[in-house]
Amino acid sequence: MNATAERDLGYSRTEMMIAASARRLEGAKNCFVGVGLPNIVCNLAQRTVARDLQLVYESGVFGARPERLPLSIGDPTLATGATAITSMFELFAFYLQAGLIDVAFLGGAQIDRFGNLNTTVIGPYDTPKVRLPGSGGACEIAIHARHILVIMRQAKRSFVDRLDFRTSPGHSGDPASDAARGWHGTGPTSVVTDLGTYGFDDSTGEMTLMTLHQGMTLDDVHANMGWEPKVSPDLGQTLEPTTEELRLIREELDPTGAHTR
Amino acid sequence: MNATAERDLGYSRTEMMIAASARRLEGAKNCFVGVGLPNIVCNLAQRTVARDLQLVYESGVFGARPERLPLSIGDPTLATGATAITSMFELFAFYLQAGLIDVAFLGGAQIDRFGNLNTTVIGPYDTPKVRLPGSGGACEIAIHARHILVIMRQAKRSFVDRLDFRTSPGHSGDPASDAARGWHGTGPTSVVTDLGTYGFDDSTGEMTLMTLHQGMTLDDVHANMGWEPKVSPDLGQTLEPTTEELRLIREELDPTGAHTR
Amino acid sequence: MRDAVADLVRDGDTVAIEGFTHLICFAAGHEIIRQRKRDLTLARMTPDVIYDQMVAGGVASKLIFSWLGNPGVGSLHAIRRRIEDHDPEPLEIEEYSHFGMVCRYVAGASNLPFFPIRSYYESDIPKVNPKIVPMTSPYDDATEVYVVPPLRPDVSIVHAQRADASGDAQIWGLLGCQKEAAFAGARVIVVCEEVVEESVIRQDPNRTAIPGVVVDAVVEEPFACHPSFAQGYYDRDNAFYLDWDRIARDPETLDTWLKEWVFDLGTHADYREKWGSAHWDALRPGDAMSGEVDYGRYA
Amino acid sequence: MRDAVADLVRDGDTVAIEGFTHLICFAAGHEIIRQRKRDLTLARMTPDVIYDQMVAGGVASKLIFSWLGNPGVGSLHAIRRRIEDHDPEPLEIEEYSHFGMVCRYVAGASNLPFFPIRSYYESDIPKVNPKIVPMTSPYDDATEVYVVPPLRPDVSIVHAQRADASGDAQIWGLLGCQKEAAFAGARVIVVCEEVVEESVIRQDPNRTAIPGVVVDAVVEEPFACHPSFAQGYYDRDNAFYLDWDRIARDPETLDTWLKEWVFDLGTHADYREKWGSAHWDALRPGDAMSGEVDYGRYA
Repeated sequence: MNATAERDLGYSRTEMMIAASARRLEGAKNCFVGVGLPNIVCNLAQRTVARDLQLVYESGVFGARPERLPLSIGDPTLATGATAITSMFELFAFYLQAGLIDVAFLGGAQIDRFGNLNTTVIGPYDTPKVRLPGSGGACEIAIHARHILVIMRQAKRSFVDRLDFRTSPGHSGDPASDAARGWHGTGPTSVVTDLGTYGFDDSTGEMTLMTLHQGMTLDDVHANMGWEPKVSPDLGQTLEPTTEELRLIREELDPTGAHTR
Repeated sequence: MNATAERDLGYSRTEMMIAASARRLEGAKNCFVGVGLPNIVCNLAQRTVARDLQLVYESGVFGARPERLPLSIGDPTLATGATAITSMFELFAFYLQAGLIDVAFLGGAQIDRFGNLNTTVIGPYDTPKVRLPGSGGACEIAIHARHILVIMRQAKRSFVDRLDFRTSPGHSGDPASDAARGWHGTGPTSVVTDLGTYGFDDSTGEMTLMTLHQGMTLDDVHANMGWEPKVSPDLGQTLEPTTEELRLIREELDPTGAHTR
Repeated sequence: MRDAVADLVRDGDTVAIEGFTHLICFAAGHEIIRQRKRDLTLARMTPDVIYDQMVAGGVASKLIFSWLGNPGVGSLHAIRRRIEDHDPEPLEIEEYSHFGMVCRYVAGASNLPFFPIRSYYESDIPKVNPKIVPMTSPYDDATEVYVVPPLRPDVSIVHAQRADASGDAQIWGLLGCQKEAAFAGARVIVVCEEVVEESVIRQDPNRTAIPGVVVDAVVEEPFACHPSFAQGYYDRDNAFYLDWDRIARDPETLDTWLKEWVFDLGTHADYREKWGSAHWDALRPGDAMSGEVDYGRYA
Repeated sequence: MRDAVADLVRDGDTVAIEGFTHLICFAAGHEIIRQRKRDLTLARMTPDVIYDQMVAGGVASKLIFSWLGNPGVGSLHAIRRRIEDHDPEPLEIEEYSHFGMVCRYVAGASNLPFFPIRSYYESDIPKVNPKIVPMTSPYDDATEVYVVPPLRPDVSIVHAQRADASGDAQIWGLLGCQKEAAFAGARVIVVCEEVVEESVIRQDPNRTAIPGVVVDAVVEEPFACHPSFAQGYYDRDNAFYLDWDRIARDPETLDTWLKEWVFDLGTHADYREKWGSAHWDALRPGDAMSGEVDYGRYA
C-alpha cells in the first residue's frame, strides 16, 4: 500500500475504485450522477457495462451525452445533445421524488456503519471545525433513488462510529422499520473504497466487507475504520480493472489524470 | 327594447355590452381573458383603450397577439406570436395566484347582489335541473385577479336573490371582513349587462346601478332582477358605442356576427 | 394504437386523455370506444367533445373534471343527459377548479400526498367534494389554504407533435398539463404526429416535455387530435365542434354518428380517409417558424 | 448595470443571484461589491465563487443556501473563514437541501404559504433549521412530509441568453431555478447576453422563461456570467474556478484580486477589456443548432 505497490499493480487505487464502482451499474437504466468521481464512474459505465444508461444530473439534465468529461454537474457539454432538460423543480419532483431514478452515487466526509452520511460539518454545527458543502441534493437523493452507491476513500476519520451530523439517511439498523418508511429508496446498496467493496446486511442493515482489492488486507481495513467491521463469510477479492477500463479512464475520461492519479 | 328599437339605435344590445365592457379595461396592463364574449371585449380593448394590454389566457398564454378572433381560449392563433407560453400550473401559480393579473372577466348563469357567481348547477347539486360547466378557472380567478369585471345578460332567473351554488366568491357584504381575507383580488368591480352598468358599493359591497344604456329604464332593470336593486344617486347614461368600436366589432372581431348580433 | 389501447387500458381503469383544447387525442378515445372498454373513470380538466363521445359510447362510469363544456360552443349533451336525467344511466362526478385539477396532476407526478392551493375560499365546491380539504400553514401567518389529493391515472394518454421511438416527446404551443399528466400516469401512451429520429429530439432538449422513461407505448398517428388541433400541423375543425352540438343533442343521431365514424371504421387511418384529403388540406395553417438557437458544441 | 443595482439593490436586502452553474451573473455581483452594498442576505442554491467574492467584498451578513462549494474544485475559502473562524466577522447561515431551496422559490413565486416535500426524513438538517417543519397529510394515508416556507427575495437577479427591451427573457440549456427565482423576487433584474427585438421572442414563445411583467430592469451585458458560462455563447472558464481556490485561500491575495478585478474597474466592459479578446475567443464553443419548429400561422 505505497507508491511502489501501486506501480506494481499497474493501476492506481483510485482507478480500482472507479472500475469497481462502474461495474455496480450493470443493468441500470438510469443513474443520478454526482460531482467528482461519480462523474467519471458513470461515464465509464456508459462505455462498458451499461451502454443504455441514461445519465441524469441534478442540474436538470436527463439522458446526457457529454462529448467531454464534464467539469461539474452543470457543464454545458451535458446540455448539448441531451434527451431532455428540465427545471430543477421538475427534476427533483417529477423524476427523483417520483421514484424514477434507479441508482445514485453519494459520498461524504463521514459515513457510519449503516450508511448514514455527513456532508455538512466536522465538529459542532454552530462552532464547526470544518464547514463542508452541506446537502445539495444528497438528502433527498438518499431517500428516493432506488439504490445508493457510495464511493469514499477509507480512513478512520471518515468511517466513523458516530457522525458529527447526519445529512443523508442510510439504514436505521432495523430493516423492518426501514421497510415501513415507505420510501422509494432502499438505501445504500454498496460502498466502494480504496480498500475493498462493502454491501449491507439484509438482517441488520450493517455495512459488510464483501471483497478486498488486490494487495489489501483485513488489517488495512481495520486500520482505516472507526468501528469493528463486519466481514462476509465469503470474503473475496475485487476483480481488477481491465485493460479496456484503464484505457477509457486514462485516454478518454481523465486524460490529464486530475481525478484519477 | 325590441328588434325595432335595436335597429333604431344602430347597434345591438350585445354590441353595447361589448363596448361598455371594453372601456373598463382602460389603463389595464394585462387581462385574463375568458371564453366567449370576454374574448371579443378584450380584443376590442386592445384595439382601442388599452393598446398595450397583454392578453392572458388560462390555457397558458401570456401576451397573445391573435391574428384572428380566437374560437376558444385555446385557439392556436393565441400561441403563435405570443410573448410567453407556460404550463397551466405556472399560469395559475406564478401568474394568477401570485397576483400578477390586473383584470379578469367572469360571467355565470347566476349572480347575486354581492357578485358571487354560479357556473356549476341550476337546482340541487345532486339532482340538477341544469348541469352547467363548473368552475374552470373561475373560482381562483375570482380570488386572485386584482379586479373582476362581470358581463352577463340580465334576467330575473340569472340575477338572483340566492344562488343555487356558489362557484366563485364575490363580496361578503362586509367590506371589513373582505379586506381581512388577504386576497390579491378586490372582487367584482363592475357588472355590465344589456341594460346598464353596475358598480359595488364601498360600504356594503352591494351591486349598484351606475348607468343605464340608451333606451333602457329603471323599470327594465326591476323587471330583470331578482332583488330590489340599489341605484346610484348619480345614475347616468352609458356612453353609446362609437362608430369605430362598431366597425372593429363588425369588421374585425366578429365578421359573421356569431357572437354579437 | 389498437395494440397500445388493448395492452394498456383495462376495464375499470382511471384514464386521463389530456390536452387543453390543444393536442386532445381523439383517436385514442375512438379506439377505446371501439374496443368497448367498460367502467372507466375518465379524468380531464375539460371533458370536451372527446369525453362526450366516450360517455355516449358507454365506456365511462365516472368523470373527474374542472370544466364541462364544448369550448366556444356550449354544452356536452351526452354527459348532461347522464348527469341530469341518468339517461341511460347515472354518471358519477368529482369536480375541481382548473387549478385544483392541475395541482392534482402535479402532486401525482411528484409523489406528493397533497398539494396546497389558495382557492376554494367561500366557494361551495369543497362542500360537494370532500377530497378538497382546508389546511392551515404551520408558519406564523397561519394562512388558510385548501389541499387537493394526488391524481395518479392508471393510464395517461397524451399527444405530442413529435417523439422518438423511445417516447421522448416534444410539444410546442399550448402545453396544458400534458407533462404533469404523463408523469402522473402509472402507464403512459404517447401519440404523436410524427415519430422522428432521436437526433431531432437531442438537437433541442429544452423542447422535450416527456422523457421516454415514463412512456409505455409510442404511437404515430397523424391528425389524431382532430377535431382539436396540433400547433403548426392543423387547425381546430371548428365546424365539427359546432356540428357536435347538433349531433349530441339527439341520442339517436349520436348513435348513428358513433356507428359511422367509430364502430364501422377499423383504425384512425380509415377515419382520415373518410374525411378525405381536401378536409385535411383545408385545416393546414401557414408557416410561422420558431427560428433556431445555438446550444454550442462543447467537445 | 450600475443604475439597475443602484436603484434596485438596497442595504439590508435579501438578494438572490441565481443560476445553477449556468448563467450565474458575476457582473451583477461585482457591481454590488463595487457599490459597497451592506448587510445583505444572500440567497442561492450554490453560493459558488460569486458569493465567495461578495462575502469577501463585505456586502453580506447572512447566507441562505443548499450547497456551499466551488463546484468541481473544492471549498469557498472566504465563506469558510467567516463561518469557521468568524474572520473577519461571523456570517449567519440558513441551510436547506437543493429540493428545499427550489421549493422555497416555487412557493415564493406561487404565493404559497408553505411547500411540502418528501425530504429531510431522519436527517439532522431540520434540527438546525427550525423553518423546516414536519406536517402530516390530511388524507387517509397520513403521510409525513416536511414543509419549507416561501422565499421572496427583495431582489432577484437572473441572467438569460437573450431578452427584449421589456424584459421578456429566453433561456436554453440548464434552467436551474431562474424562472422560479425571478417570479419570487419583489424586484427583478434580468441581465442578458443580447437584447433582441420583441419579434425574436415572439417567434418562439415556448422558449420564454421570464415575462417582462415581473422585470424591473433589463441590462445587456455580454460575458456577464464569466467565469461561469452561457450555453451557446461561452464555456465555463475552469481555469479561473481552479485559480479561485488559490486566490481565496489567502485573504491578502483575495483583497488584491478584488481591488484589481472589481474595485479598480468601473464597469463590466472594463473587465472584458482587461481579460482581452483572446481570452473570450478561447471560450467560444462550436455550433450546435437547435433546428426550428413551425408554430403555424393562423390568420
